[in-house]
Amino acid sequence: MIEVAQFSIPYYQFLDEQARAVTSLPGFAKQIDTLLHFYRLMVLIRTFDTKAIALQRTGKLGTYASILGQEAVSVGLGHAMKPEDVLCPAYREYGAQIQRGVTLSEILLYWGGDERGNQFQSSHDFPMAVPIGTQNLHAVGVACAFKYRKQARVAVAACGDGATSEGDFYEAMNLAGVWSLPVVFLVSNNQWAISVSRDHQTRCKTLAQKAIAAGFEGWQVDGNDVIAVREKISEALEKARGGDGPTLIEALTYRLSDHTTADDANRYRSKQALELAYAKEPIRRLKRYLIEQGHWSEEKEESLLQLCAKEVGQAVMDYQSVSSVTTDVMFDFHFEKCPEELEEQKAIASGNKDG
Amino acid sequence: MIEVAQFSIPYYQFLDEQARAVTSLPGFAKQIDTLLHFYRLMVLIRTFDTKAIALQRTGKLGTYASILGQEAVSVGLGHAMKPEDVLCPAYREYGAQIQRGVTLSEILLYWGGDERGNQFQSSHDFPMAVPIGTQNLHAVGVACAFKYRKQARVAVAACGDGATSEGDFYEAMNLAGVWSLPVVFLVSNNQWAISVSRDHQTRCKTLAQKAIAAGFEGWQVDGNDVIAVREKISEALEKARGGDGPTLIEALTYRLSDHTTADDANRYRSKQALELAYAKEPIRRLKRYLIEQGHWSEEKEESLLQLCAKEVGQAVMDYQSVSSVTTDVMFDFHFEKCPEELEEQKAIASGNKDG
Amino acid sequence: MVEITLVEALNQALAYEMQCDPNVLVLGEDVGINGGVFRVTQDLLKKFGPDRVLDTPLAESMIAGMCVGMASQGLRPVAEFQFMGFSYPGLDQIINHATRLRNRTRGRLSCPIVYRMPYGAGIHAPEHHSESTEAIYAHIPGLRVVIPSSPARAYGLLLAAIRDPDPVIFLEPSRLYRLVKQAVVNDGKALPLDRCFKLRDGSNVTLISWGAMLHETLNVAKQVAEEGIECDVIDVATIKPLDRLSILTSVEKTGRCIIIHEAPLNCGVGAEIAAMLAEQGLFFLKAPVIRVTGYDTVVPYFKLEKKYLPSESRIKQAVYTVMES
Amino acid sequence: MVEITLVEALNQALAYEMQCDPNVLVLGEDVGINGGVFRVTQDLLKKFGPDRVLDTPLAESMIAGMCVGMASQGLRPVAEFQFMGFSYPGLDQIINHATRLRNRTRGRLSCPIVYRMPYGAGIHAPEHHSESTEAIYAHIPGLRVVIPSSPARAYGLLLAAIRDPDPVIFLEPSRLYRLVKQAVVNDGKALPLDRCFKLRDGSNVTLISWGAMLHETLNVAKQVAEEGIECDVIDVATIKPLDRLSILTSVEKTGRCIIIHEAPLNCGVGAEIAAMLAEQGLFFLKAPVIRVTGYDTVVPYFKLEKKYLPSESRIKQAVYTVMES
Ligand SMILES: Cc1ncc(C[n+]2csc(CCOP(=O)(O)OP(=O)(O)O)c2C)c(N)n1
Ligand SMILES: Cc1ncc(C[n+]2csc(CCOP(=O)(O)OP(=O)(O)O)c2C)c(N)n1
Ligand SMILES: [Mg+2]
Ligand SMILES: [Mg+2]
Repeated sequence: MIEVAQFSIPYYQFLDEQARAVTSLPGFAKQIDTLLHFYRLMVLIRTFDTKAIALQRTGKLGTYASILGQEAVSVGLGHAMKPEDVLCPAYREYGAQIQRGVTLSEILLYWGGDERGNQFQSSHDFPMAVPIGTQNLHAVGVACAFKYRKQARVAVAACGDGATSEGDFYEAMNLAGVWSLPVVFLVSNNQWAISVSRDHQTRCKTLAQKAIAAGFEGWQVDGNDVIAVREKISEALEKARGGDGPTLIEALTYRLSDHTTADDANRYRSKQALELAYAKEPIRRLKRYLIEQGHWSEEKEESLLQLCAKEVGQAVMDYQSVSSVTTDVMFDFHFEKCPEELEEQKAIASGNKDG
Repeated sequence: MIEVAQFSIPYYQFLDEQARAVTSLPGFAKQIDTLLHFYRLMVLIRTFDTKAIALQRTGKLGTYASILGQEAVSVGLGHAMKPEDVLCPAYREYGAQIQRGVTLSEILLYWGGDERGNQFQSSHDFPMAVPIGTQNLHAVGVACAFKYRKQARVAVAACGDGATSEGDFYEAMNLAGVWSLPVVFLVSNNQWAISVSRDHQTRCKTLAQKAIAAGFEGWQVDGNDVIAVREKISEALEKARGGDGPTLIEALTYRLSDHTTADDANRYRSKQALELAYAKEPIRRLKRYLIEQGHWSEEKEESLLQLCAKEVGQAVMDYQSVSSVTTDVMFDFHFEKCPEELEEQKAIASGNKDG
Repeated sequence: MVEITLVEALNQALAYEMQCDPNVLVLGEDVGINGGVFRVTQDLLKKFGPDRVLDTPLAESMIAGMCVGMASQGLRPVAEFQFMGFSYPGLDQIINHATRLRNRTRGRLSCPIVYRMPYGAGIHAPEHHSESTEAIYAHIPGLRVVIPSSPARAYGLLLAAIRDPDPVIFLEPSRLYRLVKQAVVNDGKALPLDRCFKLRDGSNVTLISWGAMLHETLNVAKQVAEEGIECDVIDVATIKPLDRLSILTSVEKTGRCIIIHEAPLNCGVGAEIAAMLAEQGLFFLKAPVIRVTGYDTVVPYFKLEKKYLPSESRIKQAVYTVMES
Repeated sequence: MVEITLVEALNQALAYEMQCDPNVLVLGEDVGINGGVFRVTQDLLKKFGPDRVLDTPLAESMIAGMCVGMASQGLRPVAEFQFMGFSYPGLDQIINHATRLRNRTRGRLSCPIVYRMPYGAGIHAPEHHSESTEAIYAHIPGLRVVIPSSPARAYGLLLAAIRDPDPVIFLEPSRLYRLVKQAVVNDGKALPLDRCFKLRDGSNVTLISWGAMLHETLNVAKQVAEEGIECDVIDVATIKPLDRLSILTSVEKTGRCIIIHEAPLNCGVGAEIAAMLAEQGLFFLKAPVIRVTGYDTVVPYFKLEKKYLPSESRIKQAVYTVMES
């Protein structure tokens, strides 16, 4: 027997659970403004999240998927990407989306059952993908286009731990590997796929090692450490941009909420597991670091919360004051040019008074 | 950065290209009768293969997929499996199939466009799977049944290098890993998927490493060394049988023929590559070893070839003397109980004189 | 007797058959500890243990394909796709293997599998949770396609589906899961998989539907009855194989036929029924057949989904139209 | 002018459009150095290089899904599935994304994709190489489904498909690939994607078909003409959206309609056409519509495949039957 190949999976963390720097921080993290920016974004997202759940509970929004606990992954991702890059997200990347031009009210519109939530007035990204794992293939397709046109742009596919069981995930990685495409695969491993825990999803020690099946690097990062997330995603993006191919990043985090508002995690998740996870959550960690560094205070917190509430309040107002739609929109966007038969059906729909 | 996981891929070979034992042989290989048995089977399969191609060329068989060059993998596999195990093969495992009760004439019937080729008078295995990679999922399903019933049986999925790009391959491995199923995945890496070379299929250094994505071991073996194939598959089978879960085995071999009789490999494969591959092929290697050990001679070869020709000739006769079929069989096996509408169609078909 | 919902009826049928037949296994995403996202498999894990109620990883082709392997060994897997809109990755294994294994092996191996899935619009869910693509399944040779529309039929048809020796697609109208309650005897009696159910008798018009749309269809039948128009209402239930005789008999009587389904019009199952009438019932027809269906668009996000579903007024209008011919 | 086969016509159309539009890319399994297993993409790699002619790894969901990503960036991928029977793993990406991206984003992103694939029986191939599941595609909202039946139509329709701003399923009857040759002007002129083609004029019976079955259909039309029965023969060509007007006009004239397709009967595209006649042409019909189709079984292995395909005698018998009404 001889060994013909060796692999290893690295793990990256800068701020540990006690908000201690376990290694010297990357350049951007030494600029306190950047960290404050991250903090504000995470708090904004959490404020938004709470509000969205409240809207759902009071019948003003449909099913909603909370991002509670995963703010660092999403904010770090959004900050690392360049505007010209393209994001193909699942449905829990609000932190990235809002940095890329998607508005909070668009996100509400989406969960409010209105396609205009995907119209994105100021983003060229893909809308959220609901069929799990499918967006990974869109990202490699986008990356093909970048490569073909010799553009220094990168596509990012973001998915969950559950998505790593879908064939599309592997097929996408395999293509990205063999064609050395400018793409980054980000797995937000929040430990759950609805009621199925990470350990029932796969026997892998890490999800990062799934990249080995596609012949490129997989890294694990502490997904509750926004610095680690931002740093390693940036590195992967620049690697891809420079023509050195794809990377898979597994961000270890935890879904502190129910799967969606239609779910009740108490059926399958222990209180204890939740408590342990809360101890590691990203906002508290960064706050502690900022306070310890002398850059944050409860006063500042107070005024930030007020600002966030105001911004979210405005988004809710925008959402609720959106113009009403007629049945025509069911037909108008299916094809560039609506076929005759659809025109007829459009007339039927608009003449139909009940329903 | 810390390393959180390490992996390596072993490679196994006993007889090298020059038929030299590079390490001490496993027990079974010290019994010369076993090696002679392998040799005879490989020569039989090659004789059959040549004949099948001739039948196709003369219009007596449909498209046929040659096993030329891959005899060792298939013969080693068939020998390693126990009768109670279940094989879910692709379409290039004649060497295993004939050891498991499938007759040469059934294989001809299959390629002759007759479903009776899958009826298997004396095998309970799956028929050949044409949609690439799909049989991997059947094998894990079979393995689930074994596990549920606490039977000491193993399912084997055999596929090609091209199949490792299909989602089904990964989905099957992932399930086998997480449920620790009694299954062995065998990839006959013959370096080609029709015209797409191994290196255009994936960027992986080895295909064996794809098992890392599913959290279990992957081994590479010299697929032209029947001893290595037989030994490592046995080991994987016994591991699975003992409850220690799945293994992926990549057997390195070479497709010396066209993809099928419908293909012309000269369009995409260099003569030089073919020559190099011929130098490593399995039959010549084992023959040389047997001769050097004093157990084979050209005389014996001569009589073996005659025996094989006879056996294949008989199979061809059986194939050609099979009873003719009526259109009824198009309907009779679709459901256990044929629905009314199909009964009507059956009557139409049998009344239809042309076509 | 207690009245139960369609969800509960399905749950009872599953529990009944698992109790009787150790070869019956339930598998899918979240079917175990969570009891399924709609709770159809609630408590089965507790009752039958993790060997028989299997929470799978998230992969639909895998779910579809592993059933083929299981079934080939004589198990009777009942698999759940979480929503019809997520069943498509499983189509390849269903079309190319589950439906063919018996035929391909001339009867040696077979696939007694039930693929269950919620389907249909009207529950205010996100995209992909409102599909009605039963026509795709109905076109595939070797499948049975069954759709219950009441708790009692759900119970009896699911039992029949599990006991059937061949693959069955079992579509559960999610809109009906908790809409109506009905007394159901938990006696293990199956219903036939090749018969329509007559839900109302009338001599003027035949209304044909299945699944959740029977709700609106029956409402319209009631309403027009007050105006003196009597409808035969047929729940097709098993859309493949189609019980052509029941349909033809009814249309022979009424001379008028309206088919109602929420799936898109083009190449929907309604087309097959109308085509069958054009072939075998042409001379009974006093009026053109009318299909009242979903539009040839994807189901819109939920703000408009009610506008997508065939409305009672569209159905009623169709009744008036055929009555005028 | 040289006469060319259907394969060559497709190859010319691809080359023409790749020449004109740098956004057009060809991808699939073995489309590069091998030129496709049927040689439809022959020499394109040589002419346009590996950046534009992409040999993909073996994964159909990947092929389907990466096209969505490419197209969203303004490329116009023309993807090949090696056979229709291997296209099913791509269905999820096609149904859930390719057909929806434009609608979902209210027009912001779109999918000008062509998914090409050989289809149909009759070439003596192994299992899965003889599929005709066009009805599945035709049922999916947001798709166009196109089937050429001659070299000239293959050329013009493929150009139209590539230029179409939305996803098109382009089905190539493998039985016709080399069956007939025809003079085709390589002038880049596209044919319309929403019109039938009238292949023969007659006043007694309308024969409607598409793809390879037009071969038998035209033969029968010729044969019965000698007996004084004149057939209108329609090549539907674009089965979605259907050119209902042409069909209705013909049936209004003849009063008799036979639909011929090799796909299974149940919920085939023939059902949609017959249903449309039951709805909109009922009072023209002098005789019941007849569908002459493949059986509701999988296509048998090739020993019997000719017995599976609708035969000329079955079609002719249908003509006599409708003429008797
Ligand atoms: C193909 C598919 N199957 C099933 C579902 C139903 N479903 C929605 S979310 C989900 C779990 C996803 O888990 P994960 O990928 O870890 O993402 P998370 O929700 O944890 O962010 C499932 C099964 C789906 N949306 N798509
Ligand atoms: C799903 C699917 N896609 C495409 C094909 C057409 N096809 C037949 S064999 C083959 C290549 C298979 O390569 P590999 O897995 O390496 O097996 P090998 O033929 O080399 O034994 C392809 C693409 C198929 N049979 N199934
Ligand atoms: Mg998760
Ligand atoms: Mg190969």
